Amino acid sequence: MGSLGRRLGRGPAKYSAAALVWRGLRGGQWPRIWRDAELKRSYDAVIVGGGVHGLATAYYLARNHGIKDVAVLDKAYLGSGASGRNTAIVRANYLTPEGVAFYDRSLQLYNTMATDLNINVMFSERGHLTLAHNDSSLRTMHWRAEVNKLQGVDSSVIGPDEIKKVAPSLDTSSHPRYPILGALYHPPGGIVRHDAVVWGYARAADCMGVEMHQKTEVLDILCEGGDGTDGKGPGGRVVGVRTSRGDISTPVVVNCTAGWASLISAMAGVRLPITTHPLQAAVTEPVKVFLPTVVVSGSLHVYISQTDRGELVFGAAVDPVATYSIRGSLEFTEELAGHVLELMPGVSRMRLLRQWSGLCDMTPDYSPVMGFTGVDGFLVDVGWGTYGFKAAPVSGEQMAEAVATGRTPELIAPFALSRFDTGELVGEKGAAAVGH
Amino acid sequence: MTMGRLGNAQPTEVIDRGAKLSFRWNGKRFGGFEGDTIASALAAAGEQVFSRSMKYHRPRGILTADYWDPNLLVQVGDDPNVRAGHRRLEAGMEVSAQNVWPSLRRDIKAANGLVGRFLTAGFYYKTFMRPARLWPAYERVLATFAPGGKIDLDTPHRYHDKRYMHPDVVVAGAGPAGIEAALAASADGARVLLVEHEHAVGGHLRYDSRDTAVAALAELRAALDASDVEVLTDSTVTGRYEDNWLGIVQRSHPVAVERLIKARAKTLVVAPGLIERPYVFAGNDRPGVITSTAARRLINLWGVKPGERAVVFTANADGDAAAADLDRAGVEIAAVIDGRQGHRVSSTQGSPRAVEAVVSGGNRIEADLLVVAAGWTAPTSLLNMAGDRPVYDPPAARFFAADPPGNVLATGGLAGDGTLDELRAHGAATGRLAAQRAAAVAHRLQALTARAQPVGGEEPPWAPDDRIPLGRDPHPELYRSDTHGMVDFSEDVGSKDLMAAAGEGYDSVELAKRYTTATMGPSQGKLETVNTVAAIAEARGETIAAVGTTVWRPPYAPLTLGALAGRGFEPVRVSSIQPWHEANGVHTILAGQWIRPDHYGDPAAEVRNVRSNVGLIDVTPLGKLDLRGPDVAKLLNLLYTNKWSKLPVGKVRYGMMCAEDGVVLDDGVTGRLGDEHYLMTTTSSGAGGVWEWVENWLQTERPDWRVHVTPVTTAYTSINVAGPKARELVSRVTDGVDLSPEAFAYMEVRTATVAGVAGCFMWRIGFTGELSFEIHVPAGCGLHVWEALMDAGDDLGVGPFGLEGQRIMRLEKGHFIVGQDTDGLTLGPSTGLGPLIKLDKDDFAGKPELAWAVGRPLPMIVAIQPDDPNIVPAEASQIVAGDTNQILGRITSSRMSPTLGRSICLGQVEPELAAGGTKLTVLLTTGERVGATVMDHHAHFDPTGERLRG
Amino acid sequence: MAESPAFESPVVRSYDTASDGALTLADASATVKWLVRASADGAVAGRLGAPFGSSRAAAGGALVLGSRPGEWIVLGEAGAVAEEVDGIDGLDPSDLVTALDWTHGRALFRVTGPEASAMLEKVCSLDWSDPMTPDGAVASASVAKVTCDLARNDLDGVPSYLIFCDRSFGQYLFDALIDAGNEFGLCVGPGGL
Amino acid sequence: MLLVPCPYCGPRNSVDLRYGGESQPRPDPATATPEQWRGYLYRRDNPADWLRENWYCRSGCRRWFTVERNTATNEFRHPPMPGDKRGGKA
Repeated sequence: MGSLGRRLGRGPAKYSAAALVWRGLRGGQWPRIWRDAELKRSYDAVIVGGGVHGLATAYYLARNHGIKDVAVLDKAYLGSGASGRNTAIVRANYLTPEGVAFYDRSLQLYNTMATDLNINVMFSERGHLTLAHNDSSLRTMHWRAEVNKLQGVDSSVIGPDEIKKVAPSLDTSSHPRYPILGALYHPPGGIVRHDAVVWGYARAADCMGVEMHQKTEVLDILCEGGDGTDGKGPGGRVVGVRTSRGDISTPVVVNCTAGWASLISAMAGVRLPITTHPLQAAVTEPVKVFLPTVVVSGSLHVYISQTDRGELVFGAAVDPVATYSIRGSLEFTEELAGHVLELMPGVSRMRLLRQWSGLCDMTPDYSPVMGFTGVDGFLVDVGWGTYGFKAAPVSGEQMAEAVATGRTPELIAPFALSRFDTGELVGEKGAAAVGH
Repeated sequence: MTMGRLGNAQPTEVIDRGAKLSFRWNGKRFGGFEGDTIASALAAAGEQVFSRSMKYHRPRGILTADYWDPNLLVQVGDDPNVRAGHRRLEAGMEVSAQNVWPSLRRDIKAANGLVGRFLTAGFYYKTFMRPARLWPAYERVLATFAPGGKIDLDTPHRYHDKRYMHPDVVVAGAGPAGIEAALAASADGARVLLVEHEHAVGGHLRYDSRDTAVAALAELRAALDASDVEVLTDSTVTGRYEDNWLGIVQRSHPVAVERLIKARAKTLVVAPGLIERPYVFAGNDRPGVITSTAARRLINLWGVKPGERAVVFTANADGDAAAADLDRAGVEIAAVIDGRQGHRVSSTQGSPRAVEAVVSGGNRIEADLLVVAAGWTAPTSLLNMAGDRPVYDPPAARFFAADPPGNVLATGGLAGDGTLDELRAHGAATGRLAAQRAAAVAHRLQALTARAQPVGGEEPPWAPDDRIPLGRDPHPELYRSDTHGMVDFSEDVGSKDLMAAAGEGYDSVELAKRYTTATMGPSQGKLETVNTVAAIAEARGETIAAVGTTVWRPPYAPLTLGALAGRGFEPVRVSSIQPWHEANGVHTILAGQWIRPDHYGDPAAEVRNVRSNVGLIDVTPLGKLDLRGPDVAKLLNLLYTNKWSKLPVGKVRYGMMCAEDGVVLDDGVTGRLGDEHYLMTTTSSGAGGVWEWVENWLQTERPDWRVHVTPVTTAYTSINVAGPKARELVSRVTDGVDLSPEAFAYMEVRTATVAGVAGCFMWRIGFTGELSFEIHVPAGCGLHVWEALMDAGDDLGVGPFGLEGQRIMRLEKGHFIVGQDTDGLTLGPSTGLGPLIKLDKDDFAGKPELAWAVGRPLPMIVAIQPDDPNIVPAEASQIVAGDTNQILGRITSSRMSPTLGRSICLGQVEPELAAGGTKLTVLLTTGERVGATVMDHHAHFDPTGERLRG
Repeated sequence: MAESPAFESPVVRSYDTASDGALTLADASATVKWLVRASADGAVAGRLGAPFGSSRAAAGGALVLGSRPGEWIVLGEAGAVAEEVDGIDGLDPSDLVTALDWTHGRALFRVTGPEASAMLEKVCSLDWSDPMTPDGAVASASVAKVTCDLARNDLDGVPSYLIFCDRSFGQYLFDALIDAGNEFGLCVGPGGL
Repeated sequence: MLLVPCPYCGPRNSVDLRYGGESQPRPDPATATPEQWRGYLYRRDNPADWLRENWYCRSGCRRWFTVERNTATNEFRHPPMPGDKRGGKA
């Protein structure tokens, strides 16, 4: 953790059980997780979007490349978007080799995150089950398992008896409509406390000099030399950002705004292969812990995990209608409950406590759009659909490298925006109908 | 505190002292009355501790004595987290305390209280990082702190039900204002649904023993009974969604356990009243500290004496009323501390059986009950569910809703304060306004709806809001006393935690909420939101208004997954022949919504019978579109990659469809039945999608083309008769058609009478590679024809075969299946059907992509045979480069061929491996690598197709 | 048309058909049904006389439903239906007209009784009130998750509804309707319109 | 549940329809460059504002139609239902 440790020093500012006790006795106040800095007029790089992706990018820019004159701008508060609204599932059992390699790296970074960032992100490596209810989805599970194995990812197809062992609450009996024929079992998968990841990156980046500016909305991206109006568009270059708190000059802008990606990119004259759809989630009242693993059903469009607090957390597929409204719907909870009870009839008396939704930036091939855009200095880390949280660490690491070196790192080369001009799409489409 | 049942019946009590009920609490027998809640019965029996708090396991007693009471969550049988303050007592109930270990009285985890100062909110973020390997162990310990009840995994999904409603006006909350609103709207001719969360209408009048209140309630009840208003009690409007789509859960349905009502309200009146807010001070969560509402409910509804000697801290008229009720109930009033005079309660001390109130100035007052009336929370949830935030009004010391849309109206406590008469008048005015606006919506809906009665006259104007607004009584801003206390009772979050979090930088209400989990518990902020905001405001040195509050999210009250799921409709489709299949030992398989025959015991035998004799398969799910009109040929040219202009009447042709991105979409054969009449078949799974796809082209891109498309998939029962003896069999039951190969050749179609059924289409095609007749029979006669064929073919050895047999035979023939051998990126040319892609047609779906693809090296679908004929590589086995992990393709289909006695496959491989004779390495799922060879043709069997032409 | 000797309904289970009339469900799948397609404002539309959303009881006894813009369902006795559809495709050479026998393609159920709309409210999201769905109204909607054509066709002032679905869903939908009607004392009546 | 103004049936619940996405012209396949064609296939404006989009009345009249909807508020332009959405105006 290098520079982070030095910044934090040995003292009580550093999180540890000892510091906890020390403060408990002394009753002292913990230092602020990040400073409130004045917005400067110029930065080496500006990152738009204070979610996990933007904060991770800032953190790795400072840590791996020594680029610390960086501002992260968010129109609301840090983690107010999808970062704090997702269901915090992490896994690497994707379908394509490029996808597996990428998400596997992310999983590695999650594994060491608590010590790297000196905050407990509560990574619970509890295993991840993707159920198959018909032979075609079972075939896809086998496909994923085989590709995963070749990439050294622990992933295999198991039958109903083993499933019953892993998750006794599942109804593996012969089922009229959605029989559980088998499942893709991925032991390294699990859940993470999403807010802690946001705060951890922000705190660590802050320690290295990065500035976080909340309630600072980007109104325009200032460009020169492009084909479009005001020098925007291909062939142009970024010179600054207009914000609700004044103009900033910068040669580099990274768009990490997920659901709002199209709007920010349009400010630079870049049209994206993205539509914005809400993804809804819900949580029940707590009951004593009974579900030890993450359960997903692609055919039923539902995924389920139980937090250490005892709540069941549910997610589903994105809403079919493109919208920026995150109001949420009753039909979502109806479908969800019906599908959950198909899998676990025993929970019919559990009560739904709260529902919410976040915005997803969906791409045609269920894969992100990362890297350079044809507008010099304008980079995107978008198209994260329903799988952005699990990719945050590796995305930050790779985007930071792209910014620092000006070259596209190999790991994200398959996700270049240009693939939508050449037609060489990524093949996750098959497996990712439900993308958690 | 010592509680007990009052000897004399209260004028407003809801219990039937004549009807005793017996139940069990933590295993011990208790008694109560009909009309009691679980909590009131236990309180009457002298119970004081009902639960232990989440984190510190502090003893908790009654706080609000209603649905929202965070201390009254209990387990009832297999039902966890039951609101004992709300749930009616039933005879024989098995009730037990939750979150206690080992028992309610002696809870070992209460020791956490001693180390409480180390377990500050969010402490777990700051520790357990090292050594990382120990975290899973820590996690298991943390998980044991999960609050709430237990799930019995054998709980059945009992009968739940749903219905839709389209009322004019829905009124949420049947207090005096809500009832008046419902009555007024109904009087104006609106269809009104009045929804009350509690077990009876009346709101706060129910537990007001004063004569005026009793009389008013009686009057309102009588008026309701005489009206057309539909009243639902013990029911809750759980959410307001787009366009006034309401979720209403009815817990009082006679038949269903719960019924979820989905109502499209033309207008919604929101009148839930106010929720009394706890006051924050040291020991404010001690049993014996209750809200003034709780005191009045206990006394007036259930005749429960809440204590012997009370201190009343009051800052409003309801607190004063509570003091009067206590006095009337014979509770000694040790002191009345008037918050309006600036007096405060600062802490309590003593055992659960005795709270000793310390008031500002340090005086101690002995008592066993502390009744607190410190102000109100306005549950503006239904008003603000579109995401807008309530606005704080300092003089009134509570939040009010931001301006809601015009078809949502607030009345009662949410709208302001006033005398009972003023509240009733405002309710009535609101009801009238709601009815007028509903009439405008109804008029518009009726005018726009095709099937509706023609609506006469002008649309009524959008009625202006001319209600006389309610006033706002001044109320002291009482949130925290001069000590720290509990803010969120269900999450064990105190004011100290919140202020510390704010100091650490979690200083917006959202961040503080996420960090401390305040307001995240079962009461979802109903009691604690405002105190949470106040604590943050205090820490920031800002006003409550500046800090603002969070967005209310649905549901308003938690509802069971059972209620949300309802009965769960899962449509399934069957063919007319299903009864025969079931009578003949079928093993079915679900294909989409279809229940289909997979096999009848021995698929390999079925294959051998088809290859040597004749078999029947029910292929009814095959998609069928009836196409008519002069421009059908144009349409086919547009949809398929190949050419259709010259297809003669009586001929059928195979075609492949690609999407606009060139990816294979569907395939099938289409036959020309007449000059301007075609029948298109699609894959079973593609039937619905292709139909929409065709309609899309015709309606949006080619509206000038004259074509009618009619789906006739299940108008016909489709039977494929396959095998060397197929002609013999079919000839025995068919009239009017010469079946000889000369007269009726491969890839031709005829109309015939089969087994006496006229109007059957007969195609000479087949997926199996055998001589085949595919007969499409009017569905009402499908079973008849199937049985006739079975009877007629007895001596020919006819037998049924299922999907599995067909899959084997199509694989022997090397026919690919869209979606199995192709995937979401498979371009047309990859199928090996490049010759069917006619780029010289001026336009067809996906043409540009296909034109660009033709030049490009693409993965190819090829037939593959493992070198060891006994090894059947599982489908999805990867094709790799020698001993490396480089992926060069995969097996998409594989079977043991009964006909060839060896394993056969289809697969997708990289272009350089597609040539016949290429040696491949297949990685089996076992990890073993085996050799395989690419074949010259897709067909493993009868590549020249003599058998099917025969 | 169903000229074949043996028309089998998709509803193959047998039910006790004793009915007290309060709420009756009848299987009318054998009823002759034709589908007619033509321009919504041409001569054919004029002759059929039931614009989208409405229906017409023909003198000959057939029922003509304006099931979609430019689409009609004609049902009833074979002869009565023939009266309406015979020669209809020759009526206007300038108009593309499709008339096909749909008897075998669609299951048809009739639910009758004072509580019929209350029962439908449990399985279909349409507004069944008189102003929105008067006698004669025709619409299409999802019923218990199956897309159906629906028509209100009261019998002597008693609310009655016709429900058409794809034949293959027939047995499923029939059972779903029985389930929905149970609380109203639904009985299965004798088959036919 | 969103009410979608089907021009033929009248207002319908959104689940009765299939969402067809942004309405955009199909380039002439004879002349379209790869960039133009793939722009049509993949790229979208995706505004947080008024959007011309297609719907298919799947459970109803089975007609495709184009309407304008504000993707920030889900308000339909023609015809609006009185009262709902922001401001409470008809």
